[in-house]
Amino acid sequence: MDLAFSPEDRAFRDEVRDFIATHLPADIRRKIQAGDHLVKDDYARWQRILFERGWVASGWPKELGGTGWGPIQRHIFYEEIAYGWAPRLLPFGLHMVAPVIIEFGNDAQRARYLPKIASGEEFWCQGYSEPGAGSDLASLSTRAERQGDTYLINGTKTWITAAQWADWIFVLARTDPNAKKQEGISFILVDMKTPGVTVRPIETIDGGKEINEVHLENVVVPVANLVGKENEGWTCAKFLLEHERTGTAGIAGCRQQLETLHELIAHESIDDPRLDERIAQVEIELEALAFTELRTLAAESAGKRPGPESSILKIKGTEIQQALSELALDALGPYAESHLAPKYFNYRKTSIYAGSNEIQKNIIAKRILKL
Amino acid sequence: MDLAFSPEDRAFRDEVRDFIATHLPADIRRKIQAGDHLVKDDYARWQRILFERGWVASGWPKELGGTGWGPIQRHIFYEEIAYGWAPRLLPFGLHMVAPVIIEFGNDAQRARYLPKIASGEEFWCQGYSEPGAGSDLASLSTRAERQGDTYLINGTKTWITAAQWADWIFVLARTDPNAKKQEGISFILVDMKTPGVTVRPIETIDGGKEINEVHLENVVVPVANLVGKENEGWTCAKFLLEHERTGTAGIAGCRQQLETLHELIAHESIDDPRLDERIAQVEIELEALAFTELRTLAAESAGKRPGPESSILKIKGTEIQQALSELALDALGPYAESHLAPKYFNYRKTSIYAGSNEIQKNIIAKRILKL
Amino acid sequence: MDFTLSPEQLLIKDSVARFAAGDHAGTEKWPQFAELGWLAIGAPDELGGFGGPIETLLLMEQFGRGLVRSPYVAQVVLAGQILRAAERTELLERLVEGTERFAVAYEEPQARYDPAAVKTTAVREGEAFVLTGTKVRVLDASTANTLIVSARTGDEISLFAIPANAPNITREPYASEDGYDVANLRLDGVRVDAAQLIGPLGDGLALLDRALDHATAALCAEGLGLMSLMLEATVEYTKQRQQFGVPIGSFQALQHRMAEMFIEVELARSVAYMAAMTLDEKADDPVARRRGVSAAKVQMAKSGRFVGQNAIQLHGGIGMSEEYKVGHYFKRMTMVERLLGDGQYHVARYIASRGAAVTAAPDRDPVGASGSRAS
Amino acid sequence: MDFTLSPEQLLIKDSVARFAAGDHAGTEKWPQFAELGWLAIGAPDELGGFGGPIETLLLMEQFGRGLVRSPYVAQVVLAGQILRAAERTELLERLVEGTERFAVAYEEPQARYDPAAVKTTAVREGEAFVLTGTKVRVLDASTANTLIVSARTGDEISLFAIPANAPNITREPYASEDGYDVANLRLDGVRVDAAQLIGPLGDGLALLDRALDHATAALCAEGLGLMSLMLEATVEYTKQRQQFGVPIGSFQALQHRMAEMFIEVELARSVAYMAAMTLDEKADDPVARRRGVSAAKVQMAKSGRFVGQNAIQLHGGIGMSEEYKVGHYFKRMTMVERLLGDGQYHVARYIASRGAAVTAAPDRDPVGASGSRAS
Repeated sequence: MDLAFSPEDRAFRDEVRDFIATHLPADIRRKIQAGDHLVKDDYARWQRILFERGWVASGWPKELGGTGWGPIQRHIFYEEIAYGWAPRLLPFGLHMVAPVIIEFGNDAQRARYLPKIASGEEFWCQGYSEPGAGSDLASLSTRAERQGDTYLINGTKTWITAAQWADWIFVLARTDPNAKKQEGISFILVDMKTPGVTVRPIETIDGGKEINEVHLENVVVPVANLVGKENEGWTCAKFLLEHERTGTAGIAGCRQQLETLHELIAHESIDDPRLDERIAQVEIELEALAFTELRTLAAESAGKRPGPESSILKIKGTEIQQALSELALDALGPYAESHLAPKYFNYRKTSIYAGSNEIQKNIIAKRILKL
Repeated sequence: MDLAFSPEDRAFRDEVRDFIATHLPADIRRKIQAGDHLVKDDYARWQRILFERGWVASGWPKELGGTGWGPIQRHIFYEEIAYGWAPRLLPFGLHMVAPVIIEFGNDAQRARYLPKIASGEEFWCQGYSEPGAGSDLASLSTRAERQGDTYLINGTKTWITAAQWADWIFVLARTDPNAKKQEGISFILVDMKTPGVTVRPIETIDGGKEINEVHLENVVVPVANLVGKENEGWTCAKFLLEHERTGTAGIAGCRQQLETLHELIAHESIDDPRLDERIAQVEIELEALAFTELRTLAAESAGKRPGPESSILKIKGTEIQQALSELALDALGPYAESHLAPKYFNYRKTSIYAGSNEIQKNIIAKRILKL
Repeated sequence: MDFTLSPEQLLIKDSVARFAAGDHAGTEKWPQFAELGWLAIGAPDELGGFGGPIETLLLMEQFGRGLVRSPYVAQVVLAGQILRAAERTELLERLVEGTERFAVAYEEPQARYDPAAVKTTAVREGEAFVLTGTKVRVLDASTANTLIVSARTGDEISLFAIPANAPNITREPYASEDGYDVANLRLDGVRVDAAQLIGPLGDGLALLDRALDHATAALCAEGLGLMSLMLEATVEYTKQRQQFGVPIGSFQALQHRMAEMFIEVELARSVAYMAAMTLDEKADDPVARRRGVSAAKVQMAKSGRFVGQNAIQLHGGIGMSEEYKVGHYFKRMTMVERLLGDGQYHVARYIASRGAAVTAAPDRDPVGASGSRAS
Repeated sequence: MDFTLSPEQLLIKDSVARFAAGDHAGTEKWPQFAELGWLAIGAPDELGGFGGPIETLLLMEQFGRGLVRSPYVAQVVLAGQILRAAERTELLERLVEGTERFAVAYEEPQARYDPAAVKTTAVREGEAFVLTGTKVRVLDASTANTLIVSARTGDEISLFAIPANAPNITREPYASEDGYDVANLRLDGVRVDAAQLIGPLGDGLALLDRALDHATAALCAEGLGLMSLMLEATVEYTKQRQQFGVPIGSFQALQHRMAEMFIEVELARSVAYMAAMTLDEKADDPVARRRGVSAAKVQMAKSGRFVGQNAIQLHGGIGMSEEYKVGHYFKRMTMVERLLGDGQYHVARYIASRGAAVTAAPDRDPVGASGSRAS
């Protein structure tokens, strides 16, 4: 048993850290440190830099431009991204549609889409949630009618991050209205410039405007844009969700929040043992969770498929993010409204999206405890 | 709107307070203040004293010896009992079986049982829970076979407080095995001296021995001991549970706990703002609950039947009792084991018995929120 | 003991409820409030005043339910109670008529809600005082004609009424998260004469402390209204919202969460009444008043956070959307939770005010004075 | 990074698991432990010692799962680590052989867990010391042949090995809630010579602090075992226990509770390992050691309380019964939660030990040193 990182991993960490320190554009770092919203170009510039270094396509097969990282290296990379105040890589292309195209697509599709996803030349967004659906994805009602060698798509997708920047959207649509729930769904790629595609921003309570609704009205798409077999899109969706749910607990981000919190307290010279205790409790839970994530990574490296344990990371990770945003609010008291309240509001979403924490508890009960 | 007690109520309160101060035997008060276990004679002596004062049969009709108190006077009386370090009146006769006999029994039964229940000459215990049942009372399996003018009873009842002292037990038994669940149950009174009745104490994790299992093996009981109609005992049971669940939140008891806690902290000269805050939070919640109880009492006095709102009192009342026993443990830290741990263990039961807090939440969801 | 409302109280409750249920967005309804007599609640009879803390509660609870964005608390309760206790009838009259607007400027940078933490000075110069200092988060400052400012006169604190357009005052207005009108003020040697003193010299803190308790109780009532509506909206939503072929309100885990929300709302209701009763019946007992009101705000903050967060959670994505009402209630609740002192501030104030109040002390009333025994 | 056990570690784990699963009630199994070599864990090679904190964790976790009532922590870990660090090989050898039993007497009335709060004095008289004072809640005092007592030598604290039967020592043994052998000690002028010093004069606190961290980590492992078994028992029980015609484990509210219990057990598992790793890899860094171990105990206390209380709740009445196992696990968990310092004590110790440790400081290891970044 050995919990220290290997010398190779340490070397890799230092390499990533130095690269970020030397290559991240200063204006972008400043924006993130100040908590400002980023624009598309910020993400694009940074992805381009990482792309040229060969550091974007983690999890892809090496022959398709993948980084060839193991779980621990991937973990180190994303932690350093956060510690270095660098923008995250938008996952919708790189870590959502790309794995699906790699797993279920054909060579033509791999050749057409993957390079531009990697380089950031084309931005993507997800099109699975619907106003009616939510955590119950399979109950989607968007239709795709086969008409010769095209599909006619009608429907509405919602809670779509970065749709306003996207060149492409991947859509789950019902191609067989008579089949039952999970069956009769297909996974289709849609060019956002296609006539009939409109994007409407949904303002969130924190004043954010990154979430959108995408309307598809008589959108005509070539059958060539179908990924995998017709009516078997649910397989792609399940695969994609597994991928999304084995996401990180956002430990690095929480540590940044915690650091900011400690700085705030020092700066406002707040001296309150009750607050110190609450912060320490969250800090300790964060360390316990960080260690839990390392345990799952070690298991993955030992070949174990990421399993329902990732639900722990989702639940506790989001609970800790929310607890920290509350602590910041409480620490600053009267001075918090202006700049911290929006963050507190915004973080309420973390326990809702990517499989609400209630859904995650169902998963633990059913798949781990076998209840 | 007026939340102060009426002059009459205040006068009544002072009368009760003075009576307890002057009539409660000193040795009993000392035992309770010291947290010692009481023996049967302690309860009997005290009930006798209150009986002679005409203060035991609250909730009974006046003509049967009832006190004729309204909800607020009843509340005041039980609060003062607690404040005065007096023993509670054991409810199994006075407030469980008696109301059932009054509501469903015949005149002979009223004449036979009620006077001795009031005087405390005969002690009772409840016989509804069974090893198999729990919160799902109706799933009981104790059988009572009609044989001419007697019943032959076989079965086991459990979680029975004070059975070791009881002269009588009221038993829910299945008189029609073919009827479905709630039907075919009868409410039967059994003399504990009847051959075939054995009492086995169940030791609880706090070292207590007040809980028992009662075995009924070929117990022969005259049909005259049937209360209400045969196979309609479930009506009695529901009536009885309603009575039990509209119990008080135990505000007075919590205030005593809180007082003891403050004394402990002063005595050990513990100075910890984190602890002070936790105590204040519970204290405030206790006041909020006390006021909530007053609101329901006012509603009752205004003629409203006690309803599912009483579930709030059960849930929060027990949560506060448990929180206070935890606070005492935490306040005393290393010195707590010996005398406070048992209390902490013992109080875990409060969220389980009399309709577990989970059941109470079901009641709120279904009957108040109509979910 | 009796919780039933008098015919007059029912009348207010219903008329306010009707108003709050209607369209009251945007435009200022102040003249209408004056007409309806709502600005006269708590005012003395000679000004046509009526009612007190209970009537304020009834009104604010409905304002909460309707998410009415109004300066009512800052004007009628905070400023109103100061003017009433200081017997400045001529000013109070203009407030009741709705012809004059006031803003109470008491909080300072780093004061952390504490009205006693005053650095602003009022230096005597002959018959006049000269005020210098900074005030933050002053409610309604940009619409007020008159500012009521706390300042140090020697060791003590006094209050002064100053025309908002007086020289040497700079206002930096901004909108709070929930769209209320707030401003920071800078006073650089503002000259006032002794007649502008509100209440006797040095009585400022007592006046403020009392009026702030009235305003805090009113906020608790608003919080109650916000919470009860959030609960109802959540119950309704989960009944109609289908997931996996059934309404999500049929899932026991969510049912229990809503049961817990219901309990919190009922506790919040109790403390809102407790606070109002305390102001009514403990007007002459500042310790009991502080204890009762701070206890109420502590419970309100705790319950409000729980109810608000879970209302969003159970609504799911739509709860996060600016287009749907529950998010706005949640934001306002978050502000109400901290306005005039958050839970941490008031629990400390509550503990400090315990003083001699013994738990289960024999002769307390059920109202107010937490840690007391019913009597 | 690698969590897989070595063959040797698997061997211990399995043999201890077999023992813990068997009948080990009542009678003392010490000689058997010696035979199996369990008393040699953490001892130096020349004593046939092997393993360290990880092996201790593997053993104690199984002891927890089997509710093994044993003085292992007090003997092998607490006393053992003191003797090892003080290089008292001759004493340690007798401990490893199982021929001698030790009791570490460090806590005093009002010390509230703090080993530095020592009033007991050791006054020098020529070559000898004379000890006077009171020690409380000394584990295994009544079975010990040798007492290791902390006492003030001037400003510093030193440790002394004293035969349990030495004159002027009075023992008041009693059983703790969970049936462990505990005693209070009174020393009235107990004479010892300088040879009985354990470690250099004045090094007592450092020796104690380190050994207590080892013992605390071992308790965390026991807590992990207790918790994981309580969870399994609860899941099993709710699967077979029928209510309203279905197993109660099918109720979503209970399923979510058990999911939360599972999460707490996993966090507890993580901190138990974190503590062991810290002792392994931060042996030379007392600050990181204190931080890591105190963090672990804080989490253990919180998780243990949640899991224990809900194990009882979900078992219902039977959980309260002395005849059913889960109640005994709950009681032991409650003791483990506070033994050698409860959550309040350790969170304060954790905060105090933060010192320079910056959150996200660049070059920390994943193990120990909470608030550190993986490296």
